[in-house]
Amino acid sequence: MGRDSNNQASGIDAQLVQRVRRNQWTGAIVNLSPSAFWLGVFFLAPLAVMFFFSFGERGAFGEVLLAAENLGLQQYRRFFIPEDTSILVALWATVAWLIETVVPGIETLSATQPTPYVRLLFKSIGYGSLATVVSFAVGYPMAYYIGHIAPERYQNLLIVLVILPFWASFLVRIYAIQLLLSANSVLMSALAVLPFVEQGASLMYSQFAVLLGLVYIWIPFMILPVYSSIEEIDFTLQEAAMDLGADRFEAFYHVIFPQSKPGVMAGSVLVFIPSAGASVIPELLGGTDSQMIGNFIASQFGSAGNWPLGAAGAFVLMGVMLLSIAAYQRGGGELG
Amino acid sequence: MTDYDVRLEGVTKRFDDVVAVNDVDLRVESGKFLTLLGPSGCGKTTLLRCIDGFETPTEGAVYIKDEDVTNVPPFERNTSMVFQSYALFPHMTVGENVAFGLQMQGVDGSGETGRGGVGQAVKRLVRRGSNEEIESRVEEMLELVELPGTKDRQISELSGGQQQRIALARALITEPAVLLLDEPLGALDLKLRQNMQVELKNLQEELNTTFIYVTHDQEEALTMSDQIAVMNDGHVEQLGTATEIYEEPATEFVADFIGETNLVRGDYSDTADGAAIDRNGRTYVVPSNPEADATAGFAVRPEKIRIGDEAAGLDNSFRATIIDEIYKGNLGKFVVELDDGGRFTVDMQIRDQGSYLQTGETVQIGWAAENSVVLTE
Amino acid sequence: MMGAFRRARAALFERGAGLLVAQTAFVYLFLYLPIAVLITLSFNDSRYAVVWQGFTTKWYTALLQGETVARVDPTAAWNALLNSVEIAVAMVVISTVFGTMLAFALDRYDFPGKRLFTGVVFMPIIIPSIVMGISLLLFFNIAGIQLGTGTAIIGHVAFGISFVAVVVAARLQTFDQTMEEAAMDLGANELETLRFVTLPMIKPGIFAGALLAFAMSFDDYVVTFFIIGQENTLPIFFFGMVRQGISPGVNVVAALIIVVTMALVAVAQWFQGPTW
Amino acid sequence: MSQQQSTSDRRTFLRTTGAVSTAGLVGLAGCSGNSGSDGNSGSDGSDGGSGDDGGGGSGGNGEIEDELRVFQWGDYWPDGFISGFEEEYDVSVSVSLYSSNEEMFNALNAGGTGQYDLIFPSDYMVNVLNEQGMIQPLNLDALPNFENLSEKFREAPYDPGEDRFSVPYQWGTSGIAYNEEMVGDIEVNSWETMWNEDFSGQMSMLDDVREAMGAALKYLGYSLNTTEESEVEEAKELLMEQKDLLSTYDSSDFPTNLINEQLSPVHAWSGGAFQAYWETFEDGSSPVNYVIPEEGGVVWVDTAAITTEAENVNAAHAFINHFLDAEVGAEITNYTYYGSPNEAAEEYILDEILNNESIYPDDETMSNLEYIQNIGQATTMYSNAWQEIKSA
Repeated sequence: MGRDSNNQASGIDAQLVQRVRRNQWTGAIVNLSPSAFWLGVFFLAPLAVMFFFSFGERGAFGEVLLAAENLGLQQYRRFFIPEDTSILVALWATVAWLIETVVPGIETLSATQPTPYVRLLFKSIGYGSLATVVSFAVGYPMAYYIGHIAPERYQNLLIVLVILPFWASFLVRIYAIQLLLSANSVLMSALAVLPFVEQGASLMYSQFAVLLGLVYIWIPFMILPVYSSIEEIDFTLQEAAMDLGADRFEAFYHVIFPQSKPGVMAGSVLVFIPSAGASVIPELLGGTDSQMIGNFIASQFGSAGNWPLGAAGAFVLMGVMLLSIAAYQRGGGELG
Repeated sequence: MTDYDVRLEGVTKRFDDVVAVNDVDLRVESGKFLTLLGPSGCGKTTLLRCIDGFETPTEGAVYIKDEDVTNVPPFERNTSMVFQSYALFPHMTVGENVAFGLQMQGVDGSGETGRGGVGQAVKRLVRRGSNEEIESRVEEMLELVELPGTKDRQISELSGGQQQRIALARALITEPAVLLLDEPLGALDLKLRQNMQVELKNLQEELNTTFIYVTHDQEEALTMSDQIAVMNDGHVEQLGTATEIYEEPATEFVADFIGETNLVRGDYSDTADGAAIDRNGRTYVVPSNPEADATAGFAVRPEKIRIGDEAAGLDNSFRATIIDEIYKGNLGKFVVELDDGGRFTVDMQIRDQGSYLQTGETVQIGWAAENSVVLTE
Repeated sequence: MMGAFRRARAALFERGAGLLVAQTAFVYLFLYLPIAVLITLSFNDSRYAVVWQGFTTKWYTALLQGETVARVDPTAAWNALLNSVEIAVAMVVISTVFGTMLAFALDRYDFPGKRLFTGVVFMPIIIPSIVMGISLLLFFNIAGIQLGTGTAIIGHVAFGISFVAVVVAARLQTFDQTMEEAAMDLGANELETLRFVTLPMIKPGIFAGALLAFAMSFDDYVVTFFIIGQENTLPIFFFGMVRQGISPGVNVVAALIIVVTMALVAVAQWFQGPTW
Repeated sequence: MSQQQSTSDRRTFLRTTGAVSTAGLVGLAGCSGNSGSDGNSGSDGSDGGSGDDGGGGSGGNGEIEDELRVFQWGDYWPDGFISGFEEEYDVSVSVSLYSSNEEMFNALNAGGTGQYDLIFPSDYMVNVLNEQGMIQPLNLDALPNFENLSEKFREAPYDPGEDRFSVPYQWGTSGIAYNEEMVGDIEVNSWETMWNEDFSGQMSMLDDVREAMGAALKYLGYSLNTTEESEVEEAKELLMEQKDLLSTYDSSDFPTNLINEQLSPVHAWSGGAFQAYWETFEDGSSPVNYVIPEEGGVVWVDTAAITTEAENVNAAHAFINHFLDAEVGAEITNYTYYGSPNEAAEEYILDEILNNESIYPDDETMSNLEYIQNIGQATTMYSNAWQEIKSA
């Protein structure tokens, strides 16, 4: 090696200085530029194009009009504001509709209905939230069991079993759900034993099927982060809490659960975002009442052929996602 | 010209606004064991990294064997480091770890060394395994660190002390001009650490390689070093042998940091037969020090202070009251208070239980002037 | 009243372990029952119904001999599979290299706008696939690039880089950099350090990232659907089949896909330790 | 585009050389006048005369390419049909599927017509595609089997010009199909069935704007090509009302759902319904029935057309000519159970199909049926209404 290169020391000085400098800046640039290029050209630029399209107008046959006189906020207006009303009316209509939907017994607070797209948006948020809550309710106890109670040597196996379906094809698993929910299937025949289930009934093409599909596909994303945060908890804290007079529930609620919260938060975001933005699951499992915003966007670029409206819808959906991430980060969560 | 293996000239290292190393000049003679001693954050590790090449000094120059290596990257310097965490490669066996340095040097049987163009570089990159020369050198090194036959073991199978030895073997196999050790014994338990101190010193003498050793543990420093550089706040406070550092601390920091000491600050004045320091109306006789300024201080080690009858008649002799005592087995440690409130710590050898003193007793303490050191700053 | 409630609650939690076992078993059943039913029905001796009629391997035999079973053309499935593999392999190679470099850049360097850039890196993972697919479609359309497997690879790399980078960066965070210093100290230059020390040590992370990227590419339907033009991939082919309803041919293809992928992943996990 | 370019280049070449040789005989003055007027009409000529002009050769008579990219409806060919063509002509065929005309149209719009060579638009869509310049005129010289078509299909209202842009492939109707096992032997003669609450939760409508809206419009007694806003609005309200009764909107799954006794009655295309019929045919009868409601419904013709930017024009012509063959046409109809426009094929078509009034309806029923027509700007009205229905 160059350990005996002393004689040329001063000659290569400048070169070495350069090398040191390269280590600091050129290194960063060399490592960054391929990805920066790729993400810039094939991710950000397309988003920018789509953003531009969302200000355009649709021609009669689905062509996109992007001339200066066509540009405007009309698609967003169409998305949020029912025809012939103002922003305020639309806002009130939306709030009123939400209250009517959520609170039983209250009907017709507002004469105007929000646009179908707004209803679709909130329905998707509803699906996402419900899928998140169900995944949490079902996944948390399981993660707790695997992370804390299960014998240590089985932990890895158990967690691999949770992940394994995630690696297998998404569409195939949705198809498997179809097989299960169709009339006269194994499951439906078994359920037909129950008095209130009709022979030959089917759960396919329903909101229930969509929700089941969402939970089925995304529940590993709840279990994994919760598991890893529970696994790190020092459970002598539970004993300490009980020693100080807490019963098991209180010890769990005040000591253990708060410590697993980062996992719960991460899991919730990981389940909510893809669930609310789903398009394939409602398309394959849902019926007439289970369309989601994702289907709406897809159909605008398919059979409905209104690209600008679809682009606007996509950006509204992204806005919802960003809001949920912001809420997550405000709650102390970190990306990654 | 004396043979210096390492020479630092005005080395300064800044990280943004923080000055980690401040204008350090240091010369390490060939074959010596030098310790950089100081509290954590004093810049000793940064200085070590400047020598090894992981940091480039902001100002100043580093010479190894009289070659200016200030801007030479670490892999081209004739230095080797034993890391605090050992930094043994977990994906390699013990043998592969130890052989690594030789393989990087290109010892491949043909005796070829040095970087020879692209072809050689590529060869070096795809090179695998080892050969006879490397194998025998590895075995040799493993014997040197008293771990023969561990070549095929995994790093994770070794104990902390064994890992430490492997790290040493790995660093030494390339026969570096200077071996740098960054608190390598920190992770070991006390007994093992003491053994290793002795072994390290023996090894160093056997190999006659220059060692630069970083530690915050003064006992370690005193045990092993030919020379100690006491560092504080980025600069070297004092460079000297263990005795010099201990007996004649140059500064208040050194006196305070090395061992236990009694510090007294006062007004310095030269007298006919030496010098004196006045405090609270009491005069302490001290050796003369031309560098001392008007307000200086002196230090006296607890074991230099006599207690009881033998204290009478010494240059400094006072009555004091014992206000605290700690029994330490072979010696007793007493805190005494003079009537002006000044406190001293005194060590006393306990030869028989009868001579042990109790709190509250009034005793005579005293020490010879030459046993105290006048401190500059 | 409160006391009784508290006691009941405590009692419930005391017996918690048993309940948790039952609950966990239930979730595993939930995860695997559909797959088991699917595999079973692929041996069902009935042309249409989901009702079990008897055991047969005739669908497998027919498909493996290249016969079309209930509109499922095995040749088309095979071609779709080849396309999927081609896209996934190309995507994994590119995104593993670029993603690993990106992970290094994010881990080792500070540069202006790093936070913003990190956010951009996370976005392809986070935003809905449908948005990504459509925006790429519009982009290729406007740039006049002919859709095909090439555009599919480009689009897949755009999210593959992010998956690899995130996984590798996580690994790099736990990587002890003194290992690199030790190597350099022993005479390895930057390239040799990378080759002999850094890469071997973060290999599991890179492997995990590559595996994840492969799975994401191989399984992707939504993004690919929009940007592959008239070519087929296995998910697109399969989606077309599923759209035409339940049939023995689809059962067999589905069973084969799921068994083969799960087996491959299980083997990979076995060798590599759990990866996600 | 490049195809037409080279066609007209070639024609210019022929004319020029022709002009030069004439010049030698007749003289310079006549020549310059001739070539001048030819030059002006050259581009018109490529549109106007490709059918009988030998110059159109590059659009159909030339070498058959070794590749063909087809974009078609799902479940269109009998097993082995494609591979038979591939072997005979040594062409490798790749097939992509769509499930509605609009989906196909938008895919071409998005990715350019150069993605596919051969497409199968329905009647009204031929008109739309033609207006948008997305399909090219066919070279009838390359389609000798065109003669096999029955007289009434050789003239098409949706493809009126002198040039032919499309060749009819199959025709059929849409109506109501049901499985007796699910609903019993019911009397269906009106679209009212699809609004019958007794069948709530077990019905499906075609996921196709003009079909579904058409059914509602017919039920209301209007033309399914109406451009009256109020009538479209009424139809929309009717479909909104119906939505709660439906299980799903679906254009591709309904045969399987009929067979598997999942859904019934369903809004169906005749062919799919008859597939289900034959799949469940046992001991001389089948539980599946197909009815064209008395209010009338849609009659449609699916056609084959070649995209403007097609790369494999000759192979596409070969393919069209192939399915126009009498025996091949019969084979297809015997598989799909759709009516064949191919008169020559009728002797090979199974009698049970030819004699089935639901496949070949009698004249009275036929008079109630309507073609879906290109309604121009009013399309927006329909698609907005459909969007609202689907989103609600």
